Amino acid sequence: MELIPVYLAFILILAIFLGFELISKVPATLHTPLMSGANAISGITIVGALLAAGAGGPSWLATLLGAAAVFFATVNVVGGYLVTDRMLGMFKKKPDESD
Amino acid sequence: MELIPVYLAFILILAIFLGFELISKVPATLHTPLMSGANAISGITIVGALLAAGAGGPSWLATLLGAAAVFFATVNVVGGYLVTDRMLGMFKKKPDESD
Amino acid sequence: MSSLWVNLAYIVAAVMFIFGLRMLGSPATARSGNALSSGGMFIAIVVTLLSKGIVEFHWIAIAVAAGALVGALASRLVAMTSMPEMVALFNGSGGIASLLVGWAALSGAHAGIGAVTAFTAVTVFLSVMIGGVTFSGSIIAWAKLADVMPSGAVVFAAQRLINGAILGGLVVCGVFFAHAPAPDSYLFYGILGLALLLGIMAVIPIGGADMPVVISLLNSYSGLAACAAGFAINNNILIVSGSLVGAAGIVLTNIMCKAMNRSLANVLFSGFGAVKTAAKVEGEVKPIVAEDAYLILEAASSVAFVPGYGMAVAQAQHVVRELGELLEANGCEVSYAIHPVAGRMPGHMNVLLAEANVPYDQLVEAKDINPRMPNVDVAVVIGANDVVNPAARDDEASPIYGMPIINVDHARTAFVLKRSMASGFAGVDNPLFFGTNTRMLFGDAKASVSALIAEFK
Amino acid sequence: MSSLWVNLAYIVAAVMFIFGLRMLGSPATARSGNALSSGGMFIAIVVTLLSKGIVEFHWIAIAVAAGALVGALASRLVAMTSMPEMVALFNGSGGIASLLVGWAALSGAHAGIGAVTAFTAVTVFLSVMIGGVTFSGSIIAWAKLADVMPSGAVVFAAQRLINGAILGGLVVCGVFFAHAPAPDSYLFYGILGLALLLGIMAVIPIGGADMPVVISLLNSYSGLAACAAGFAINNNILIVSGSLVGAAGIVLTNIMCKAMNRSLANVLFSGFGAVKTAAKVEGEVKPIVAEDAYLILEAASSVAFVPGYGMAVAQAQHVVRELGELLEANGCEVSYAIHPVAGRMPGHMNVLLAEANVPYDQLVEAKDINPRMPNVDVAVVIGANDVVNPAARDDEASPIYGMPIINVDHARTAFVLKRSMASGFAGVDNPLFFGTNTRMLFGDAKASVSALIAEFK
Ligand SMILES: NC(=O)c1ccc[n+]([C@@H]2O[C@H](COP(=O)([O-])OP(=O)(O)OC[C@H]3O[C@@H](n4cnc5c(N)ncnc54)[C@H](OP(=O)(O)O)[C@@H]3O)[C@@H](O)[C@H]2O)c1
Ligand SMILES: NC(=O)c1ccc[n+]([C@@H]2O[C@H](COP(=O)([O-])OP(=O)(O)OC[C@H]3O[C@@H](n4cnc5c(N)ncnc54)[C@H](OP(=O)(O)O)[C@@H]3O)[C@@H](O)[C@H]2O)c1
Repeated sequence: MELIPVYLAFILILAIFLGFELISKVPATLHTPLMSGANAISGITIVGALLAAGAGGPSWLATLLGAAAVFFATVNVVGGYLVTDRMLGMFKKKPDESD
Repeated sequence: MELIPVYLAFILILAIFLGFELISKVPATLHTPLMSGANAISGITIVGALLAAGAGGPSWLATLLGAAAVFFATVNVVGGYLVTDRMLGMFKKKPDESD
Repeated sequence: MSSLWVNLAYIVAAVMFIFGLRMLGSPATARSGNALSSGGMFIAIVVTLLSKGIVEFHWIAIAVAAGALVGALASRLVAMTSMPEMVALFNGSGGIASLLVGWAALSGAHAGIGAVTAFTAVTVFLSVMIGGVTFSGSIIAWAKLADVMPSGAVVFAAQRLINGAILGGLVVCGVFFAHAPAPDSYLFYGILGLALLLGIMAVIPIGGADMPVVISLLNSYSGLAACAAGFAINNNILIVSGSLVGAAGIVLTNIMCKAMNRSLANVLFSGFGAVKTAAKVEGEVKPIVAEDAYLILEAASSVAFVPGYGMAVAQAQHVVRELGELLEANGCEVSYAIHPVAGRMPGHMNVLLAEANVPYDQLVEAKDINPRMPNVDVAVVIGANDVVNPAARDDEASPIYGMPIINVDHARTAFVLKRSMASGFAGVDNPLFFGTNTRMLFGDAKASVSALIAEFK
Repeated sequence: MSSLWVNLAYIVAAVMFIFGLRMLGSPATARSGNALSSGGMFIAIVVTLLSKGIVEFHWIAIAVAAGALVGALASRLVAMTSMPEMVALFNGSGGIASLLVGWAALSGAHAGIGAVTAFTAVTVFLSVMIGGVTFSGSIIAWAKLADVMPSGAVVFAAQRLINGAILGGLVVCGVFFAHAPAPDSYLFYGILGLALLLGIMAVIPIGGADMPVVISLLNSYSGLAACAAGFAINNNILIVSGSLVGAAGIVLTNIMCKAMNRSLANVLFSGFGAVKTAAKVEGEVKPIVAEDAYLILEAASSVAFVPGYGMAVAQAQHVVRELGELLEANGCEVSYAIHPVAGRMPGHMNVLLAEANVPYDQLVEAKDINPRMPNVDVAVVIGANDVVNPAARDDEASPIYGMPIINVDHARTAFVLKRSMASGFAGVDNPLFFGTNTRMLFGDAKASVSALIAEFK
């Protein structure tokens, strides 16, 4: 049990390195959608928010805070992915001469 | 406790992805040293070997097997790093005109 | 679902995020990458809802429905030119969500177990602090970008001293809090308040045009906040995704700073743009009218458009594309030279031109177009200023000296479309406007380009 | 040391491996990267020794001393041309070490707890199986490379059937073993034996020149074996490093297969090189002697050396560098065109030329030299064959059709230095030798180059 934070730390470090490698490859063209796409991923706090809001524990405050967190995280997730998709939908290759 | 394999699996997956990203960036020039350098890292089994050899548990077989594993892993580690170093020591930029 | 299965599903979600980010690396796969990443998010949400931890769905349903509605509407209605503001706001929601999760974890743990461990306390502290700074900082960034508050840098005496004191106060509160964690303690409210204050104070001294850097950095923080929340509730997927986002934000921040040739410290602390430098350029300005500009363009065999922030302001991207097509039909070779920090966000111009259906293989990066510039007949600068300022290349005394630029002054002729002789974001004069090959086409960019199109027809 | 500290130190070691691999990405930092990575290994070993788990140092000391001695001697004494063999052997030691760790974990757990869990049994099975295949496969690869056994592909009827049966037997044994794991069961010995057998059987049908692909794949397996061992003993650092190595091996394998335009399945199962194809090329061969070759080289203003496996065999790298320098002193522009699969290992030529002190910025990749080839006065092919075979480009019927080559037939003149008209590894005839611009300089590469040098002096 005492070791769980260590496992988490390992995961943290590996993910950070992986993030660096992945992002440094993205070309400048895509930096705005990348920014909003990454922002949407940061909405993953919704998982924590759901767990807090749905725990149904003795603390009504926790439930309330959790529900508020769910609301904000959902805005971030839904808005972030949709806006990124909208931007990316505009990126097109030169259409074929045929059309 | 039941979750420890899950943490390990997370670590595994992240490390694999990270490995892919890191290695695909290495230029062809360095592929031979890369191969032997990676090979040296695979000698990390020495850690497992040490734990097996030094446990001093009730099984003399485990100790013996562990000691043999330590021997082979050490060959891999020491030989791998030294040979990689030797190769890399030969890579030189064009020397300045001054010498 | 048992927590083993939940966690295995989290691994799948994490892999989908990773592949999604990878696929964002090329315009051809980026959209499916984003879809994949949203699929990962969907999986993560669904398995969390199915997990044993969740017994009450009442509040969740309401909150999710409301949040999804707000998010969807906002993302549909926003104009492409207001992307930076939108991202700032989304970022702020992410920040406050982390703050609330930390807070909820604290009161939940307190009510449930009675005593909160020091480890939980530290992670709660981190997620509240980082979440709070991200939230209030993003709100200020949004306000500056949307001109709700003056977009200039607000600098005053002892500013850094005060910010240092706030940060110090936060740390002190954090240490005491870790020793006696309780959700209703004054210490906790102190942390909450100080974190929000720090976010505000840290962003007001930064000029409006540096906001993209700030947003990207805050985005990185919101990832770190998610990480901290993940440690607080022992959750892998929060940690993995949070670190991916954290790293992404830092890489982007770094890229922007490099493209402006400034250090991150300079962006964050210098109050750049607050003080105008005195260096004035003298010379003769040669204006041109649309009719004459048309004659030159009509005869040109290669034209490079250089868009900047003014194109976004004027919303001129559609007419620019139209003009580009007319020129191509006229047998002219057309390219779009994109500077990495043109506009107010990294890749801002790319998004606008993509919106206007300019194929992305016609866009050229600064370092690729510069060697070809001497062979370009006409470089048409559309509302760009700092990114084409030769002083950045030639004048060591200039505050933007060292920033790589697009060398439009090396083209045979340069047209500059802007409304006045006003300077750009950096507040420095632009010798380009006085160059012998330069012609100024004054007026709103959209109006000027439309006038050129009218000539062609 | 408590296991918390040990694990934190493992994180440090993992970070050092990661940075080390990153730094291997550029020749300028590669050597320090390797040193960093070895530092990580050192830390991992030391903290393991200090951990509570280790109480007996007797055997460890002996084994480490012996292993270090063998490893150090081997690495100092091996000739650069025998690198592939060396790597194969080291790889084999890594494999058998994993096998032994799995075995030891099994008997240790058995003796300690009495009953072994199914999870441990599965991971033990994996580490023994993968370790065994890696070990015996590497030994065969070494034997083929070192010509201890015939290097050709050994193909016989029902080969795949037999290999499939062995693999099936392994899986069956594994399943039963997981249900009743015990170190002294026949099942375990069965697994051991079958794994070793599988390694042998899988590698004998592969031709000698495909060994680098095999070694790289086995290297990847040795990483996976370390991973499996890590799961068996719950150890993070084994898992992280094992996966890094596993990924590295697969990436390299993939790069080699692409450079040969063959699929991995084709390399592993086709017995390539065992059957010579009949396609014969007819034509006139124009030999040349060193004196005449000297006159042409003396007049050339640009020369490209194209080394291949023959340069390694002849150990001609030093004289080649000397000739290059003489040409440069003569005012000629000299470059070295390196094909990715020239020689018998990826990057083989780079290592040899580096040994001979050729600066790495003079080395040019195939795709960069090809467009310049028509302006090259003389292309000097030194013991290369397949990698300069125009049939790969032009003749759809050729077994190597589609493999990218260096277009020496596009150079103004091509000299081919080899001992005979024999074909290269792929066993196909080379139309280059009959080209109108081609001159054959027969003889051992080292002798021929030395003769040219003698002319220059
Ligand atoms: N993109 C990023 O990620 C980023 C991040 C941080 C900082 N920045 C900074 O932002 C600046 C970007 O440079 P830039 O060249 O794109 O923009 P800029 O230097 O800010 O100049 C924009 C120009 O557009 C003109 N303009 C404004 N509205 C217009 C309209 N409706 N029609 C025509 N012209 C109009 C303005 O002149 P008039 O008022 O005379 O019309 C102004 O000179 C750089 O200094 C960069 O360092 C960018
Ligand atoms: N590099 C890798 O990673 C890798 C991996 C897998 C497979 N392969 C395969 O290996 C082959 C490599 O091509 P390659 O062009 O480098 O070599 P090659 O096609 O094997 O040809 C080598 C040539 O060198 C000549 N040679 C041998 N000893 C010599 C000596 N002492 N002096 C002068 N010449 C000598 C031989 O001709 P004589 O006998 O007439 O002298 C032979 O034709 C390719 O088919 C590739 O697919 C490479």
